[in-house]
Amino acid sequence: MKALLILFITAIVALFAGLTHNRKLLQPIAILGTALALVATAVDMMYGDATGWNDHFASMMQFHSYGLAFSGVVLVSTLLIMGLTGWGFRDLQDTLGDNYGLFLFSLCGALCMFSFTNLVMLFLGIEILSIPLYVLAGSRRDDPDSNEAALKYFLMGSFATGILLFGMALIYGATASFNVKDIAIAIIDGRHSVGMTHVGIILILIGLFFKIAAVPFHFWAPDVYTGSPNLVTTFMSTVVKTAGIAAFYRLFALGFIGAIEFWSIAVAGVAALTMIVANVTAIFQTNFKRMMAYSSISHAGYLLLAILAAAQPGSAGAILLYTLTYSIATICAFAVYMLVAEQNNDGNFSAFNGLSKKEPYLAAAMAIAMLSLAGIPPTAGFFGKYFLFSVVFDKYPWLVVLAVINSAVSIYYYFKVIIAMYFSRETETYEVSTPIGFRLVVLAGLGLIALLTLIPGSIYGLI
Amino acid sequence: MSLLLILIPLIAAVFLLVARPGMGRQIALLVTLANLAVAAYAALSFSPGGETAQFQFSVPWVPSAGITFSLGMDGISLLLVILTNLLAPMIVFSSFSRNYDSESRYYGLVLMMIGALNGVFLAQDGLLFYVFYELALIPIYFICAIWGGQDRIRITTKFFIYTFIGSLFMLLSLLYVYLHTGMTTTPLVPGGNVHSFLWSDLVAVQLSPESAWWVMLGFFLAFAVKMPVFPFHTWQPDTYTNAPTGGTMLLSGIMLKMGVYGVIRWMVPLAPEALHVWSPIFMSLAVFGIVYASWIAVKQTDLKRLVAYSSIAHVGLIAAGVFAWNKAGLQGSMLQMLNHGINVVGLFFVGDLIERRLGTRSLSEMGGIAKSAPRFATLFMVVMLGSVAVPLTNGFPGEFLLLNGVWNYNVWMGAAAGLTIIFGAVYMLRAYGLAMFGEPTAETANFADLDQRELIILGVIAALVIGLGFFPQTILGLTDSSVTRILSTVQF
Amino acid sequence: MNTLVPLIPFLPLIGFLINGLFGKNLSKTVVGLIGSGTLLGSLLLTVACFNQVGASGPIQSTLYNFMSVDSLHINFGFLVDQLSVWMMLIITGVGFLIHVYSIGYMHDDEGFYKFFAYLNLFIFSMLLLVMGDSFLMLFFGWEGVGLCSYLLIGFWYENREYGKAARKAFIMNRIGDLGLLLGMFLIYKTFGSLNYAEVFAAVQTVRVAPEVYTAICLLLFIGAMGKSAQIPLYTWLPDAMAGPTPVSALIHAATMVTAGIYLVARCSVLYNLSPDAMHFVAVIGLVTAIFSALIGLRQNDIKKVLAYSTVSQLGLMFLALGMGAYSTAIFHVTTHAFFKALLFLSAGSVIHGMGGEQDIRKMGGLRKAMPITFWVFLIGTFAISGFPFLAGFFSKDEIFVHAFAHGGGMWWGLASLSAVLTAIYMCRLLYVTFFGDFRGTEEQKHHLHESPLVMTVPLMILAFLSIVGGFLNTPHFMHLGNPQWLAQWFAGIGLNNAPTIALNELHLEESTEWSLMLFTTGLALVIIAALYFVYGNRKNLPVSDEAQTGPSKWAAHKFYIDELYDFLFVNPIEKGSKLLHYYADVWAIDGLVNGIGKGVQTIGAEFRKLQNGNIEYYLIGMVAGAVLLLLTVFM
Amino acid sequence: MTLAIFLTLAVVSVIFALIVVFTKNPVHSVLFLILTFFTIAAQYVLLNAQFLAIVNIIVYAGAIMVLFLFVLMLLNLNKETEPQKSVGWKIAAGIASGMLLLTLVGALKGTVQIPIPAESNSQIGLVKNLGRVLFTEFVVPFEIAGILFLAAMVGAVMVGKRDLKR
Amino acid sequence: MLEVIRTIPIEYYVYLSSVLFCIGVFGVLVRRNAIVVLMSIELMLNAVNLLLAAFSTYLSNAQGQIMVFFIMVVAAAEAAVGLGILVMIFRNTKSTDISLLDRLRN
Repeated sequence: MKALLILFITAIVALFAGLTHNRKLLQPIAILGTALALVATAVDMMYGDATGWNDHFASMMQFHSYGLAFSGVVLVSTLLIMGLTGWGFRDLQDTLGDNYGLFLFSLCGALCMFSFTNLVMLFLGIEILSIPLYVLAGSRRDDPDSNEAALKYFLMGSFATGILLFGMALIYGATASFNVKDIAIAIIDGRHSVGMTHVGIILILIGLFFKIAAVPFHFWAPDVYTGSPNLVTTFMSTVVKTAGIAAFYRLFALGFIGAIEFWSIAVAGVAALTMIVANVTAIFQTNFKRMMAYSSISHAGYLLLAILAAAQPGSAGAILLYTLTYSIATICAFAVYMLVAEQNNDGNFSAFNGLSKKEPYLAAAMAIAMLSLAGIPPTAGFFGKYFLFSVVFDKYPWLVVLAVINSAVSIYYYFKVIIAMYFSRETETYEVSTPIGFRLVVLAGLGLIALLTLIPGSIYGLI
Repeated sequence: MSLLLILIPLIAAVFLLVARPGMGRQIALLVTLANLAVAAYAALSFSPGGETAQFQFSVPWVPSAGITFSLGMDGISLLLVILTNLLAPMIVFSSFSRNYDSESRYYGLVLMMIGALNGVFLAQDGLLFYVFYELALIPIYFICAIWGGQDRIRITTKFFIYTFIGSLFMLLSLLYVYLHTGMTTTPLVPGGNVHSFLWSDLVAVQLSPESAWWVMLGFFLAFAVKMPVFPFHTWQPDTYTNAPTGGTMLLSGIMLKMGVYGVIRWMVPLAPEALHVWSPIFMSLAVFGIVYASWIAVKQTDLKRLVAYSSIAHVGLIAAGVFAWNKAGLQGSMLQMLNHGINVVGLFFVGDLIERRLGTRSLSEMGGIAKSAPRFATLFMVVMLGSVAVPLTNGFPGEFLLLNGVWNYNVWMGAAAGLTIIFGAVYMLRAYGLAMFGEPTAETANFADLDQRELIILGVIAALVIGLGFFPQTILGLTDSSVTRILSTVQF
Repeated sequence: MNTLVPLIPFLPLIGFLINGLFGKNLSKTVVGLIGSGTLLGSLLLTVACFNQVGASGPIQSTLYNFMSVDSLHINFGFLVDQLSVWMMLIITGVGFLIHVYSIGYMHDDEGFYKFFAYLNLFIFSMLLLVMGDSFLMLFFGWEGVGLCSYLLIGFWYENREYGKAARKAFIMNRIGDLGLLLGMFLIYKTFGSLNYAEVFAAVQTVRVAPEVYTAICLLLFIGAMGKSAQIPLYTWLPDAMAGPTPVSALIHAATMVTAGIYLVARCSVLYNLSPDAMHFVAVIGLVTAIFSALIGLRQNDIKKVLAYSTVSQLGLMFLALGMGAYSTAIFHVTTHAFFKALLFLSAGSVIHGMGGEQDIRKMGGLRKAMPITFWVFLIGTFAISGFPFLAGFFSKDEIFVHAFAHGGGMWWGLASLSAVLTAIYMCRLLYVTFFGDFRGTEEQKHHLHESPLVMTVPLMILAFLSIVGGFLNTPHFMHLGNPQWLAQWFAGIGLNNAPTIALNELHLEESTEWSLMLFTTGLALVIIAALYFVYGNRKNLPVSDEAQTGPSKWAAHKFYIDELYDFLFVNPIEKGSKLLHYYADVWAIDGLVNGIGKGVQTIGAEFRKLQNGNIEYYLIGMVAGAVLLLLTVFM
Repeated sequence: MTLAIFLTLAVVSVIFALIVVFTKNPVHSVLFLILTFFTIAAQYVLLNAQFLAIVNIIVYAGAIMVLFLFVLMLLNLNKETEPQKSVGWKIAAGIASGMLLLTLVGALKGTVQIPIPAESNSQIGLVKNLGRVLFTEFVVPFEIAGILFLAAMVGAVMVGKRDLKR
Repeated sequence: MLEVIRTIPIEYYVYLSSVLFCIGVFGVLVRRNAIVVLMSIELMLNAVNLLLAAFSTYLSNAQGQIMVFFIMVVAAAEAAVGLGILVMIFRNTKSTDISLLDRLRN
């Protein structure tokens, strides 16, 4: 809760600072706020009571290791992203304050989604997360791509919200409560009307599938990712993804665990479909951002495996480690991409040609990020994948085999970037200048990846 | 000690990659020599009869999942460590002859590879093994794709994905066995009791026959692609031909031994229950591959490609010897892994040397080199004889034991595998004849004889070829007891 | 003594190392001295061994443990018994003479030092072959001599044809070697060891089905076929004449090709247990003897004729072995070593004199130009043709007697037929070469000269041996010298007491033996005389190969066996290699691998179309998905 | 009696909803949507949720729909200019939503039995009660909703802003 | 005990709201004018509201009606933002026809 408040206040401060004329302060404020929130989370993590259900927030929210840990993930991601904003927002001067504000607002939504104990809070959290993003997607107001992205995201998003709500209503009708705990008890004790519960669960599933962009509810992702400003895309593919999957896991592991036999069928099917479609489609992309969009869809597919293992111990830790490594790698990749693409207006792989000669460190960072996303040892991404697979292997070996084959397929497109950077003999003529913020972010990202390679257990064992 | 073998090259690699000092090659050579020294010391202070792994080094890595950073060597590991660190200086030194652009990067990657390979052979923990196994793949991928030949990108990507898919199945198999290890309470995880990835614990697992069947299949896919065993070999000739010679040497000399080692150390001991079901299939694949590959090699005109196919045949024989899973076969494979490494490095060095001099690898454009370069001709002859397995060269004892092992497994397979000694003579002598004999052509007439460096490298290799040919027991003695122990993990 | 035994093979090895490494910088005399000197050393040691063996039985000497894998213990050790010491004598003795001869013969070759290095290496391997105390040691030498013959046949490597011939020899040997290797495996599997002593001891104790013995013997015999150029693996030997003539003399006549005989004799214990194998050996030997003799009739290359005669003589030896007459075979090996070496060397001297010319149709009347050569060649010819009391006379006669005793008239007839043929082509060779008048070019006539002493002295020594060699083992019924001396010598190690057929139990009347001998001898004399009138004068020379017709054409073309092999084996393998590469490897297997990748990409292209940018499609897709998921409720 | 009212309201609301979807003119859609909301409000009354009914009319029919109408006028889309989708597409859409309805109803049919408490207090729908619940139990979401509104406001303002560049 | 609860089975409300919901879905699928699509979504939300209200009455549990308030809140917010986006797009493309938006594809 502290983190939530800090972020909210920071957002408001940023809004007002945006109105004044010294916009230089905005980035430091945002970074400071996020950092403070991170510290607060860490403090809660270490000293807060992490025992049982406590109703400090009228059984609406509950800040325990699970929520706190994931808050940590998104806060770290946001911190890194905020490091990029200085240069990333350079041509949004007129709405700078709003941009920072909206980023922080939707971060608040994410925090709600980690710690809800009531469907109302989940619903509000999702909306608080989404509505600012609808706007941010269109924050380049004169860019038709950005506009289109915004409208597509908005229309489909609110459509999905409608379905989600119908599901929640049914669950309410079936179990006479919005409280996750009561729902869980009702389902386990069988004091509920099965049909309504099941339909409700399916409809909620659809809503959440949409949020994490799982096939066949993923159609928005590639277009929106491509159309949105790069920073927003980064935010979507890291924070939103994390929030979505974490909320998903929380709801289904706490609330609907009693009906796991029922919903695991749907989830398994969607997971398989997601992995296959996303990876196979990504092979054909020539545009880096679009490729990353499909890659993030495929990662949603992998993450769904952990949902299937919701009953197993360690599945939460697997998701945590996975989302963390995935977010960091993605942010590093996008940081390099922004520099390269925005400085020569070319988002295709060919833009990276010969980067290893001009900017060896950026190239190395990108390469490591790609290896980590592909889950190749000993990069941190491998451990993410490993723990994910290991928790679900017992129950769904065939899904794991499928996932394994898919992650092999994914190498093909991740390596397109490496090939362009290192192996293509023809080199572009543009120059890449690297702002200090980017250097720091990339460095920090690499450091974190290295750290996670050395001690993955510390994260995995966190919850 | 075990840790040193890995850390020295890795640290040096990071230094070379990050700092990019001017004199990368000298540093690389020094590092490899240092590693060789360490390996030699290990070999000398190694007690052959000793129980289980020696020079243990073990720290918890992911205690909450029972993953340990555990190293150690028994005779088998030791042999491969010797192989790796013996070839490493030669490979580095031979690369001096070529001037690669951004060479500190090149040597950095080579060192990284060496470190990873040592890791593979020393790992006593399943996941650690897997991690090193893949880590070895990354530098070689970069080496091949950056400094490779014409069609390098397509070929190396194919090579990478192909081998990666294979090893992923190995990961699954490891995972399966891991999930069936007994829950051990570790002091590292307060109150938590976890599975364990330690080799000793994995070996202890008793699998049901059908699950063992799957586990072994997973392992086999990984190692069959790596070795490679027919029909998983098609990445190999292209890769060998396209890679820079240093890379080819690493691949053929050391890396494919990872596959054989994996079979001996991991595949069979972890899923022995399925061996008797699988081994007929594996054996027939391997034996068929021997004949198939050596037959194809008969008419190859590209020197590197020819050696590549011959290597498939030789490794096929090694694999057959291993799958036969008897003392003769295993000991033979031990010996032959070392010898094949030496010979194939020698052959590729020769090929590279000719290519540098003449600018071609096509045998049809050579001939008469023996006249203008007698020293070279002699040493090439020695290396060639080694790979034809003429007695009193290193090739023979290994091949003898391997064939004997296969024969003991099944007479007809032994006979079929024996064809390799005929085919081997056919294609090797043909290649040698086309390259060295005949009237010198305009190009070959002034073919410069070996310079100092080349003389050293080929000389050392030739010396090894002869020396090991006369005294194979020195190697066999190292591995004997370990092989017996591994054998005892399977009762037919 | 035991400590000195290893020196016998290793002295030549040292010579090889010195000549090989530093020979380039040494003067030819020094090289020659080192080459022959080391060999002389081992000759003397061998003699010493011979005495000791004669006095106090076999000598065993072990250097170190070569390798030991569970029950298989191979020592790098030597066994010097009657059989091996006898072979050693032949090898070192004849070898030494040939070395000396080569000093003169190779004098103008720039590869002089290399040549001697190779020769020494060959002697080393050959000695390993006969001295080894286990099958594996034998195999070392076995392949080593093959290698040396490869090196020496391809000695003038600028000529691609010679290179090919060398390769052919090596590969054909390898085919045999595979048989030998498998035989060794079978022996190891059956008797649990590869050491002669242990194996032959185990034969008495271990009881296995006779088929196993047959299998072992046949596999070993395949090796012998390759090495000793028996049908079907003989075609490499005539081509091997590409090498320098001393090589042909040493390797392809005197020593290496007799390794097969040695092997069979060494394994007599095993062969005695398998009559079928014995029979097979005999048949192969006899067929080879006649077949190659027929080819020899129509060859015009002086060395080719000798080569085919070698093949046929080897055939006779195997015939002897096939009848269990081991000592007879070795006896013939010995005499054959003498006179065939003599013939080759004198042929070499002829070629030397003719400046490299080998076609006998371009020669003629050489007896005036090179008298010594003529006389020694004459002796050689008569010796091989079975002229009374010369070396070949006794050894061959023994073989015929055994043929008669073993197989009866038919065998005897065929065997002596081969002898007749031998006499025919040898005399033809002699007369066409040395009689009539010169048919070469002018400057050849010019260049024509007798060879230097360093070459002729060894010739004379060999000639002397070819004359007296026969008295080593005179038939018991004509009581001259020390009858059956050699046979008794070998009886010391149990050769020649094969249960099936052996000289001692041979129930032939002395009169029969006399008549047999007289018949063959008479035949030989008649032929020698008759041939003089056919070829002695300048008329009816051998016509050119093209002009020949009918059977003789076939003979001249070696019955097209090479072509047959090309058609049956070489071409299919080479074609198959190409096809396999392009269709099986590149097209099928690799195509499949790439095809999978392509397939995935195509699917990707299809999926890509779903993402057509049109939001209604997306929405309807979502609804469809929702419906599908809702259907799970009904499950 | 109540059943009759319910059914008529239901039928009417469905008809209005269909008109909303089918009428070509956006303005008509808005108006009929408002009517639909009224029928739904009536349903609330029937359900004894009077406050909800009021709010529904005020917020939806009043605020939101007016906003829609306002935007329509602003962009003057108020004539029948909206291009229609092809018939085939309409059929496809109909089938899709029809399937959805079928599956929904089919899945829910017969399974809907909810734990109706023996004595239900009819007061829950009244402001007093709702207020208490909202400000005790649901105070956190109530506050959080503030963030939502603020975000929405800022967002709307931001997208509405004219670019300085122009 | 309200007579609604006595006379009208809860199924009826479920069916009614399902029908309305699906009509809304149909509208979303079939209309090309973004504003009308948005209205159809509002219709869907209202269907949900109706359902919640019904449940809350039948369960005599206020949470449902509270939820309705929050849904209204969100609906309002979405409407505001959505219309804002529409206006922005209309400013650029002079159209609110969603079928014309396919710059981003594949």
